[in-house]
Amino acid sequence: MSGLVVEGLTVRFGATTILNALSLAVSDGEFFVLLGGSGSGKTTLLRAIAGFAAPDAGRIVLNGVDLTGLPAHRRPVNTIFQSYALFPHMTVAENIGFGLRRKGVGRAETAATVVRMLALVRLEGFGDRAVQRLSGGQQQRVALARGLAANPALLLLDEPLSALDRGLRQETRADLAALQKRVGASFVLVTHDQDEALSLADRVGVMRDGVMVQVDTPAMLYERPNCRYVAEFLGAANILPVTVGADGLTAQATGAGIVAARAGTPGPGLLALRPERLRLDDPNAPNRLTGVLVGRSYRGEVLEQTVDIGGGTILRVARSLRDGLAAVETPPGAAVVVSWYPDASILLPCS
Amino acid sequence: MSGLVVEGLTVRFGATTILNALSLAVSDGEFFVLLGGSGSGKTTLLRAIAGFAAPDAGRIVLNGVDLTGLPAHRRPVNTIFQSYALFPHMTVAENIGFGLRRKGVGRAETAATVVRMLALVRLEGFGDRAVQRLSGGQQQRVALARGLAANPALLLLDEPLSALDRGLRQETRADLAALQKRVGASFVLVTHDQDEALSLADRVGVMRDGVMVQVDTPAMLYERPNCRYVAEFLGAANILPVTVGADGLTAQATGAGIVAARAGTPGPGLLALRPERLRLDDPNAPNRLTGVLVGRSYRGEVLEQTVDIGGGTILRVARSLRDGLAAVETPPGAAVVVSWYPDASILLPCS
Amino acid sequence: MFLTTRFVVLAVPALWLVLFLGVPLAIVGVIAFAIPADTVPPFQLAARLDNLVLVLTDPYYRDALLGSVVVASITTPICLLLGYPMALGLARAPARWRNALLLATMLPFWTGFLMRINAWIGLLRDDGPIDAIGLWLGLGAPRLLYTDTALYLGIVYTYLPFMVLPLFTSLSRRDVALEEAAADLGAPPWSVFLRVTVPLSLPGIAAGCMLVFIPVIGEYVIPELLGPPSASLVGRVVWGEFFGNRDWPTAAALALVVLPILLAPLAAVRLWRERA
Amino acid sequence: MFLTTRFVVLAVPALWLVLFLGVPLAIVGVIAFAIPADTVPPFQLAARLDNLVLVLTDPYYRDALLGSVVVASITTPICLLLGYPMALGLARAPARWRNALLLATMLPFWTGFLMRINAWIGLLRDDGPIDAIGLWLGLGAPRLLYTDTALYLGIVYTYLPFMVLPLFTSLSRRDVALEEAAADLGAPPWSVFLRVTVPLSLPGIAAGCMLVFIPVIGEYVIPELLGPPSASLVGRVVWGEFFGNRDWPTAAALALVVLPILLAPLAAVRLWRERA
Repeated sequence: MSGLVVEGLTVRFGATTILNALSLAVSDGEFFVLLGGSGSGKTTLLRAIAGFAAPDAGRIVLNGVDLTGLPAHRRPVNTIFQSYALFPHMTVAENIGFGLRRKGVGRAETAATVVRMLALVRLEGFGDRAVQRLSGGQQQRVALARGLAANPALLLLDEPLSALDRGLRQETRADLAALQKRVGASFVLVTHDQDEALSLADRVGVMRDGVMVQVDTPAMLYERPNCRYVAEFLGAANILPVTVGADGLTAQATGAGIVAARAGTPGPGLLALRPERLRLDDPNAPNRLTGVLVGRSYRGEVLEQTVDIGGGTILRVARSLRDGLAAVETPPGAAVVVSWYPDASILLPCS
Repeated sequence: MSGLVVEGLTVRFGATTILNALSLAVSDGEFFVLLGGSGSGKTTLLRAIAGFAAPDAGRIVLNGVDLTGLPAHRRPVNTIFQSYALFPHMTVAENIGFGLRRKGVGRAETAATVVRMLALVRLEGFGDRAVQRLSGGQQQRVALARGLAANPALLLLDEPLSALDRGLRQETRADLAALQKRVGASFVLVTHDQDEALSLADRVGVMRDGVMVQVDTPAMLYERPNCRYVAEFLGAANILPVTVGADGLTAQATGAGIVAARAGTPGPGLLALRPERLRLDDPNAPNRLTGVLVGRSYRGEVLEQTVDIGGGTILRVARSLRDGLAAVETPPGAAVVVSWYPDASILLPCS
Repeated sequence: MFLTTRFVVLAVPALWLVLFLGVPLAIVGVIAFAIPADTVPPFQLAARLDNLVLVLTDPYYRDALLGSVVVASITTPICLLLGYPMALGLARAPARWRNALLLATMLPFWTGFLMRINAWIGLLRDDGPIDAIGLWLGLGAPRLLYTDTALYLGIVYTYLPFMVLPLFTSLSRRDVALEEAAADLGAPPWSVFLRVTVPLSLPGIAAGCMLVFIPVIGEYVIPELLGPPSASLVGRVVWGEFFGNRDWPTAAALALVVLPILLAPLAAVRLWRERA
Repeated sequence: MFLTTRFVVLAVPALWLVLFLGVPLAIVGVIAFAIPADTVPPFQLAARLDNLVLVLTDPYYRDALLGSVVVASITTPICLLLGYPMALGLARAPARWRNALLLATMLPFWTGFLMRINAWIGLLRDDGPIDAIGLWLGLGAPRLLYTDTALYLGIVYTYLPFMVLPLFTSLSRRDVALEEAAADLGAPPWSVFLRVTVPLSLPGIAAGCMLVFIPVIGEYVIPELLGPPSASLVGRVVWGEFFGNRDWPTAAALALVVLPILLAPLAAVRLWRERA
């Protein structure tokens, strides 16, 4: 089978189970993102694939070859470390050529490949520079060039953008996506940043406590999370306890009927509502809850307003400021109607 | 004069000028945020006010009292450190009471104040805990309680939320704003996070290279930045070189006429356009540029599309996904018209 | 590879400990129960307690043990009082100078121990420079050589670096923000020092005190060269029994009795750390 | 408060340096140009170069200088080869054990220097344990005491900790991610060691080599107690001139000549660091 297959991978450190019988398949040429909070085991999974964490059970297979027992230096997999881990006692070219030389590639061929890799990451002519003299963004690109130089079947990236400034991070994100399509290798990238995961990935795997919670495309994960954890981890979510009946949903706090685009299993459930899909001004939306405007938080492109709908429930409603702040007229304390369309109702199982 | 007044403050470390004749006034009870990148001098300004950085010139006056020559322990100013700097060899109560005891307040009165402060930060009953046993969020609240215990006229906060997780950070942000209104002290908070600055501040001061670039309310800063630096530091901005004529603006790249709500001084200038104020679907907006859709980046609540309008210029257009991703129909490669209303045209001086 | 690394990690220091600590200790333990004899080596293996009983009951040995504990208990706090400001001064130096300053501080202690002790003999000897200064000041010649004062001077001078080094390590790792926080909350400099700097350097203080106390208990060269002939300290007595009287079993028994004295402070510190 | 702190920061080590390095150096400098005399102290102040010329031209002194350099140049790399795996083992130990292991490693070196040298004498002496083992193995008695082998053994044994300590400091600060990156790029363990671990610990290697080389140049006790009587090393000669012949000016001149030999490697390392 082509691509990466992880089967029932378990990793323990002492008494703690870091990865718990985790399985995963990444296709050839796919950009796969592992998303999770600290302690979710995402970095350990990456290290197990690279050969730096020994699994207690399970297998790691790449393009049909079982890697599980191989030491790190024998795996056709390269890693971009979070700190980049560039060798400070070598030049840029020596760093990029390090892996090729160790694999027995000759000097001339290595030099030619280094030139090609430098062009790939737009660092032409930087070969003789000392690594420490480079900016953070340049170091990141050298790390990419070094990781890709030996043409690995799989590139592992451990939070490769986290050390960059916000502005540079967004720019580099676009470059990274383009680079992946160009070289055609599978990328597995670890991050805790949901924006990064949504904008980069072909598919995202959300991890929690050593278990894969949901694997899906960015849009499916955001619009159809399969549990409360995913709904709240990716973006903001208002959570309302509801009762699913034969004829539809009922909000437990207010008894109001709610229409959803998709049916759920009868019984208690949770309704997740994305703040940007709630409106304060739409008379046509079928789902309606009355409340009082209690607060606002300005974020420049978005104004987040909070509405108390009674029963101790506060809803967050996000309004894109596409016409500027002056276009928002509702004063705090005003009575408002929060409304939304059926396809914005996300029904989740309880807890 | 009531409040904090900083006049012509200059701080040098060796040959480097960190703060360059900086002046600033913060009113009594105001929540003021200092926003800037690393190296902008914002933390040094905070440390100079607290008494940890000796100014080479200038004055710091608080409620009419000149603090400039006073050592840190004599200033009626308290600081929340970025690392919290809680004393690890003391309990929560001893940490909170430390300042009061040093100021000669008796044991009984200190204990009573500590109980009051614990209630203020919702940590009732945590007084006897060891500081290291607390979670990050709890430590942050102990630091706040300790800083506020002696009832300072001015509280300085050095990136107080940066050590917290994203979810906790947003929650704590709301708590912090509410706390400030309750205690009524002036807060001066340093951050590099624009969202934090916009949502917390009564006013924001944007710093760069030791100089105050613009001081204004969040909405004014975002919608009427006074220079390119502020426009790009707060939120995303498309920048177009324009020529300001007697009868209006002309885009230098395409020659198209552009309408702005406010007039500028004739000559060359820069036009800043916020991505969320550009539309691809509005036939009524008077400013129109034709282009080709070249890319898209999904962020869950927002879809960012990039449009090539020719002359090497790529515009970023952000569309709020209030109806979900399915509502967006324009395919990549399509010819589109980017349009916007005159009040979305932000005219800036060159460079 | 994982097994190998772990094995090496444990094997290297373990071997080392066995070779340089375990083996000598075991030898001392065996000899302490042997019978002195005029053979080579000068003992016959046995399992009698006589040597230990003698060492614990004879006033000569008891006084030597007590004398060593007294000297160590006096010199350790003196070293602490002198070493703390030195270590703090070093730790507060700018980072790029710190190592150079540390090297410079330790350099004089580094070589020629006997040479330096001889310099002290030269300074302290009757009618030497110190006596001359005393006379010149009209205070009379203090005649310090071969007195307890000279003994204490020599020991403090020799063991000061053992105090400074761990204190410096501890103080240079201290979080300056904590001291700033204390000042920010209204604590004047002396209060910051007493309430924050000192309590947080307690591990360094404990390490430094042990590093001085333990070797001073066993010290025998300085008392010999600088101290009064009457000062019977345990290191000197062990040395004398071993090389002078060739009574190895008594020397070994004394060494064995000293061991708990050396381990007591180590155990106390460990207990105190675990409680905190 | 800022002025005070800065002042203290500079004053404490400066005073220290002047007191314990500057003053002795100045005294040595002055005496090196004086005339030997039968007075107390045994010299008359002067400004003659005779002592320096003698020390640099007389084969007795020249050979002593050369001999010391040879001994230091041989023992330093031996210490490096033995100390590196020890330091690496310590540095790779889990963080919570590391300090305890370091203490345990250094403990044997800590006290009773002369006692330990005497133990070596006991081990190496004619018909001692080592000779007995040699005979038992049928190799003949090596009779090592008072040979060059014993001299090198004693020096390596004594100075090993000076090598281990800076190597350990350097290696325990190393970035493990760099070694992982090298393995990730296909370097087998030995290649990781040679191409990443060793090059990045060069500052520690340099510091350790200096910390061994410099004091070994001045060493005089070990050659005296373990080495052959013929080994005329510079430390021993200085000691002999100073205490034996009471020829202070010649001793001081020798010490002054040794100084550039000690400073040369320091300067070389500094130069090399600045280029990098």
